[in-house]
Amino acid sequence: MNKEWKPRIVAFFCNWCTYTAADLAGVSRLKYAANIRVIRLMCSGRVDPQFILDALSKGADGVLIGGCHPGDCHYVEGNYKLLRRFQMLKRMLKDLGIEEQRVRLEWISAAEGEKVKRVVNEMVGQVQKLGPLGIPQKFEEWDKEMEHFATQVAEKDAACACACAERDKPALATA
Amino acid sequence: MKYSYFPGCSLKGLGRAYEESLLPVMKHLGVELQEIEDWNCCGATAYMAVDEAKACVLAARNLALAEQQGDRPIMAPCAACYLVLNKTKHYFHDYPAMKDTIDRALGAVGLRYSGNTPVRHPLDVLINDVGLEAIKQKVRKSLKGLKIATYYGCQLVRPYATFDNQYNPTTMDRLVETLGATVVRYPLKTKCCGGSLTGTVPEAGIRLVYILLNEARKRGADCLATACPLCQFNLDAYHAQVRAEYGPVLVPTVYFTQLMGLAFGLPERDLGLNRAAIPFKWRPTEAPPAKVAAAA
Amino acid sequence: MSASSKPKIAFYWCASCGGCEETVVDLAEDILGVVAAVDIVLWPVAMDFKYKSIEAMPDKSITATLLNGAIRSTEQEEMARLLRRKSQFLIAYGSCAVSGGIPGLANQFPREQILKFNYEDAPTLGNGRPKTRPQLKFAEAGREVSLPELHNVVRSLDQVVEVDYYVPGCPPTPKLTKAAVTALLEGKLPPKGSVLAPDIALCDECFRKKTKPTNLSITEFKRPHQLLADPDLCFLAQGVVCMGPATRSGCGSQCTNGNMPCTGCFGPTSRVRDQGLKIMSSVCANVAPKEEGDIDKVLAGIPDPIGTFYRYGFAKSMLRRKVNLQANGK
Amino acid sequence: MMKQQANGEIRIGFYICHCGHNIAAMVDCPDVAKYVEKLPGVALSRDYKYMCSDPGQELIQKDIREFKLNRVVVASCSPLLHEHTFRGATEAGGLNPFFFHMVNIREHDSWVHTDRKEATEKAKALARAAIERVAYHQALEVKRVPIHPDVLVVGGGIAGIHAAMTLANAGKKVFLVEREPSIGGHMAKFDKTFPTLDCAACILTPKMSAVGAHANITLWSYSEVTKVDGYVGNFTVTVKRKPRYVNEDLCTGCQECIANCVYKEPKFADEFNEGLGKRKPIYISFPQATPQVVLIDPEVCLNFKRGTLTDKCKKTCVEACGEKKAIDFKQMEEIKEIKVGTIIVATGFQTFDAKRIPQYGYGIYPNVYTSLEVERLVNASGPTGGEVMLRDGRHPKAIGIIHCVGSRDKKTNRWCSRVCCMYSLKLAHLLKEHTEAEIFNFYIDMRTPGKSYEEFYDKLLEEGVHFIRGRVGEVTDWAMTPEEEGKLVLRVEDTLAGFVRRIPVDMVVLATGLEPQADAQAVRRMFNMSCGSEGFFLERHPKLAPVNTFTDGIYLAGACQGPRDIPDTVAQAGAAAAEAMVLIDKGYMEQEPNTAYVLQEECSGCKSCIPLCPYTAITFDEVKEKASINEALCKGCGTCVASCPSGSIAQRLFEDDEVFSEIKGVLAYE
Repeated sequence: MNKEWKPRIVAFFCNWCTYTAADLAGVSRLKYAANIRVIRLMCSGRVDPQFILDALSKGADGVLIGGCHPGDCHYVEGNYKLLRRFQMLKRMLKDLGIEEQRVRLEWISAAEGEKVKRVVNEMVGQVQKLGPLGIPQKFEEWDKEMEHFATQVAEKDAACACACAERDKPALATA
Repeated sequence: MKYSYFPGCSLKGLGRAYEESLLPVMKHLGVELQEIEDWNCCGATAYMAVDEAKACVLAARNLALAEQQGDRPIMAPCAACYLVLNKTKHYFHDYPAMKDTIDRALGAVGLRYSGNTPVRHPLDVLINDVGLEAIKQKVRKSLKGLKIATYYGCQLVRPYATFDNQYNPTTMDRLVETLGATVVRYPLKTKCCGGSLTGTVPEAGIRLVYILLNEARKRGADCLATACPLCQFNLDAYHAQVRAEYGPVLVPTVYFTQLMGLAFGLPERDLGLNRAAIPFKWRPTEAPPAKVAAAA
Repeated sequence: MSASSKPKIAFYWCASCGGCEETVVDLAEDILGVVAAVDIVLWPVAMDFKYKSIEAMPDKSITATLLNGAIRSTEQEEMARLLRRKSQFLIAYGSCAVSGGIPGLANQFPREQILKFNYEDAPTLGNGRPKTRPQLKFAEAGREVSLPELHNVVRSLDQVVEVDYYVPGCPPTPKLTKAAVTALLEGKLPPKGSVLAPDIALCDECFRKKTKPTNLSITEFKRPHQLLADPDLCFLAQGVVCMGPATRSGCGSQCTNGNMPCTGCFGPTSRVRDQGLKIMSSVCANVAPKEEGDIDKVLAGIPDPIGTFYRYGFAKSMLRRKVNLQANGK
Repeated sequence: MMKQQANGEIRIGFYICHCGHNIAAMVDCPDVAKYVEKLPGVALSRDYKYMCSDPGQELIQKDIREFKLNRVVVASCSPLLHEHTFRGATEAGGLNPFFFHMVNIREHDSWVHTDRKEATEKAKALARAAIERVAYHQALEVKRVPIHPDVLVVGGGIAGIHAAMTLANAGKKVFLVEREPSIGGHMAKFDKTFPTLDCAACILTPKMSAVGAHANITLWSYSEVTKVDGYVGNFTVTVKRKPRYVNEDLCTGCQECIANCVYKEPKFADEFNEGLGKRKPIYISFPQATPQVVLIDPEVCLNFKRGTLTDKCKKTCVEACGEKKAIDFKQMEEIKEIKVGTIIVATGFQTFDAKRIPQYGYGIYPNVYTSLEVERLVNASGPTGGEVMLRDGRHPKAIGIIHCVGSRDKKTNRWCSRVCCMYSLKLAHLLKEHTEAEIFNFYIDMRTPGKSYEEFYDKLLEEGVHFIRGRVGEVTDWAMTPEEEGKLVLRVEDTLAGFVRRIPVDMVVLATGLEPQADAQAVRRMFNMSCGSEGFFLERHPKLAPVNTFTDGIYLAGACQGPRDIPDTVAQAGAAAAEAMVLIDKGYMEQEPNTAYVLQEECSGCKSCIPLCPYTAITFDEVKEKASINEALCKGCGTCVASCPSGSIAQRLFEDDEVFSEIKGVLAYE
């Protein structure tokens, strides 16, 4: 891990409460860590668990989800639907060896610009402590065990001058 | 109900009457007090002013000992102890630097303070844990006819109003009313008793004492009830000086626990009433009104 | 075997249970048609062939290889690469080759732990006899024999070499297999990379579909052994996790017909990137409670989410493996 | 992927806005533009001072034509602010407006970060995400929702009254729902109004009766909204009409019944007079009450026993009513359901409960009053007929007015209630006028912004009212000198003189602040609005959308949105009415085309999505055996999309591909 490393946090904010709260934080000129990248969705109910793990597998060190407080969802109950998924996802992440603090769900109302600041800073702090998650790098490391044959084959191919080198390269990414 | 009991220096010295009345009353109510072993100075008064950190460490040691000796809330009857212990608890949470100091100091003697154990005042315990109903049940000799000015002093509700209103505390009022007494409206409930000024700058201190006593008298109080040893001392010990300065105002000052003892019909000699300079002569009628009603 | 003009077909198995081989046999008399139509140049489970003779074949000289099983050892990897080179079409055959399958669940554990358990700690190991592990190399009288080494990571075929087509299922049905082979022989193949099964979820062909309520709200989960399942009622309506809604059809819904819930062996549709997460998202959103504590109580009815939602797809899931495992077996 | 290819060659135009210094000061805009230029699909990349300005928008249009752009990305402020602006520009340039995507690098970046390098990196990452995303954008049609022409106004204070009148005069049908027996709200209780000192009744009551009489206004007083369903243009509202035990249509307001009640004398605390006066069990809140209909308080009426009918009373009121037969002891609560297209929430405020500050002695000393009580006390139609007589019967010689009671105070309410300084001046003037007493104002700061407000302050100074700058510590009857005996003593640090003073007075007036109604949270939920941290309803934008809420078709008027005086309230009420009319007269509202849709071929009909939709927009097509979404009902939350186990539901503007590409984008930048 290089000293320059800074956590990257991908955030999914609901349009009505948390995204607006983040706007409010801006209008109020509150200052918080720059490591967060907000993606706007209409409702936290739109947060597909695939989004969260996709972000992690593409190099995010943490994921923050922001929705309206229970009972306040602009779409009545979207946040409850998310909460139910999230409770199970937390267990799965544990089984998958990912620290709890890396994925966080917060209810932040349109008025809580302060909370956006607090939560983001807290989370960046926690993830900074945990260090990089670096899943893409892990994929590469894991696949090193195939280099041996990969190179052998490459040599063979070079020998038989057949244009198969390209296709025989191990497929790294998960589809 | 079990509590770690932190008496502090006053209750073993000048304020002995407080302890003498507190213990039997609590026992009578089934409240178990386990005196903290090897407790030390709470860190109050001058020390706080001289070196806050050291004062907090002193207090923290008591807190740590209490935790070590059993997972019970702490009862601190002396207003000063109550405040310093609470203050230390707050500082421990609010100021990381202070927490480090405390951790290091305690660590050196193999102690640890979690920062969780609550610090409670007897009034808090009586109102919120024991409950006025239970207390009412224990009243044998109603204090009917006794007019009381309840005096809380400065430290019970300031700066941390944990169990009562900061500007107009009422726990003691409700308590003595439960005993049958009447509370006179006393706007000086939380004014200064003179504190250590009575000793250092008498002309200021004595005046404050006079104001408190005189206002109580004007409002027809038979006595002042207090929950702090220093208040009790100031209001009880300086009548001579007050007389010299402003003329006599002979209002006795008692601990609320002594009033409870009387109402519960506990033996007087156990209530330390004899220790006051200005004796509290009023006594409840023998026959409890309840019995009369029953007879009729 | 005389060199003939017939298309050459190879069957090979890697980390698999052999069930896929069974399906080929299950083609029953149809297999004769196949045998008649092709030259089988490799089928270790049925006939004797030599590695050398495959290696000797010119590249791309095998029309198609149906490879089943996950890639989990050096030997399997080597064979996969060899067959890739020798075949025009490499077909991932069966859940293990397609998405790692059951062996893929090993990606939850470090290799060391697996070996230790299997060769030392497993209660079924012979009593008394020394619990030894196979050595990778053994030399005697100047001759050295070596054994394939177990990889740290279990992989689907396409995580090792490029794959042309996928035939999912644990095992694939004879019907799908025949369809695939026929399409192959008749050259009527869909675009490269396709999964040769319908791109619509199982419910579409499940007879219980009509019994699924439109107001599903799950208050308790049960595992198949915890109830006498209603033979007609949708499993989710009975609180049993059924992967059907997140799993390709094409199996003829054999499990639900047999009064067992779908466990997802046909994998996700083309529109889903992670089958396990999608079914989880759906099933969990449909639980009744709203308070964290109550939600957890209900979800506790699914004690092993990874094994439940990722039974066949863990190796191909977004994270592929328990991420805090090292690359070095620890 | 497929979709993207289907979109043909992608030619993106990228624009990064300096927003003067707002963005440029913290983000290196040219550098970002340079970075984006090299990204796949980007045909051109510019930085510009003010993208939202006309030249900025024309630039986009020109480029679309010249450079054959088919996608536009603008990195500037929040989409909640200017997305529609740039969509407009994109459309004007000849593209479908939804080929546009916006990047928020102001509220979410330049304004909240302090390290220029990091902020610039972040801007690049966010821009990259948009570039990746926009390639997947589809041409979309905006959905039009018809607007029901009727309007609901909730709350009959001056705000609700003015909004209702404005709309009614414009020919709109209005339902005005008021919780109390009469409309008028707080203003009806006031004596005079600052700074002009014209009497509140004189200017309000004509408006009130006009409301009562207006053909376009259905006035439901003594009623409460209990349920709100639907959405902009098409709300279904349930209103509970509490029983008055008097038939509104039959009662003429002659008040014979009151005169003839078995209670000869008024006996019960009178709400309208803040409990200073008394009323009978059958009463009318105040002389000019609208509607002019009496009501019976079943809690105290002899014919009831604590609310339940007993028929024990002689019912002299019924006799008095005679032929009119207006009194109906059996009257039941009534539930009404109405359809409206827009709603104006004007539920007002409540005054701070002075008991919460015990050191000011309200409730302890009888001669401590709240400002609202004094309004009644000096009011000619008040309980004392305008004679300022203390609770103990005396007339005050000295009066202390304490400002900021429950305002500008960390322990109670932090905000300034805006009206207290001015109404304290007003009360000081009136009290002086009525009593010639010495008047002391205790203030933190005098806040008199507003037309001829400062002048009013000067006037008071000339009138010889005392102003002491300092927050009063306590009000006590503890006398230190004979002069103080029997008086209320205010202890205060005079921060101008620099010492603590004790000022003895006969009467203390607490200028209590304004705070949200006790049930503001419940109301907020019912109308699906947001509240600010202090609990007042939250406007959509503090400057650009001050009367809009985050829910389309619901508007705010008056002090329910924050403390304000009568002129501001009336102005705001007019604005809210205008906003409602914009929709009504347009006849329809354009809605984000972000609805979800089922991929018909792919859906397996597993029904998992159906119970997830709070709007029952998803139904099961028994014939096709597939789910189908009624896009008229869909609000576009996307919950079903995230939950479809076979990925067979998609959401416009938030397609899976679009979100995944954003994720890829924000993480791509090193």
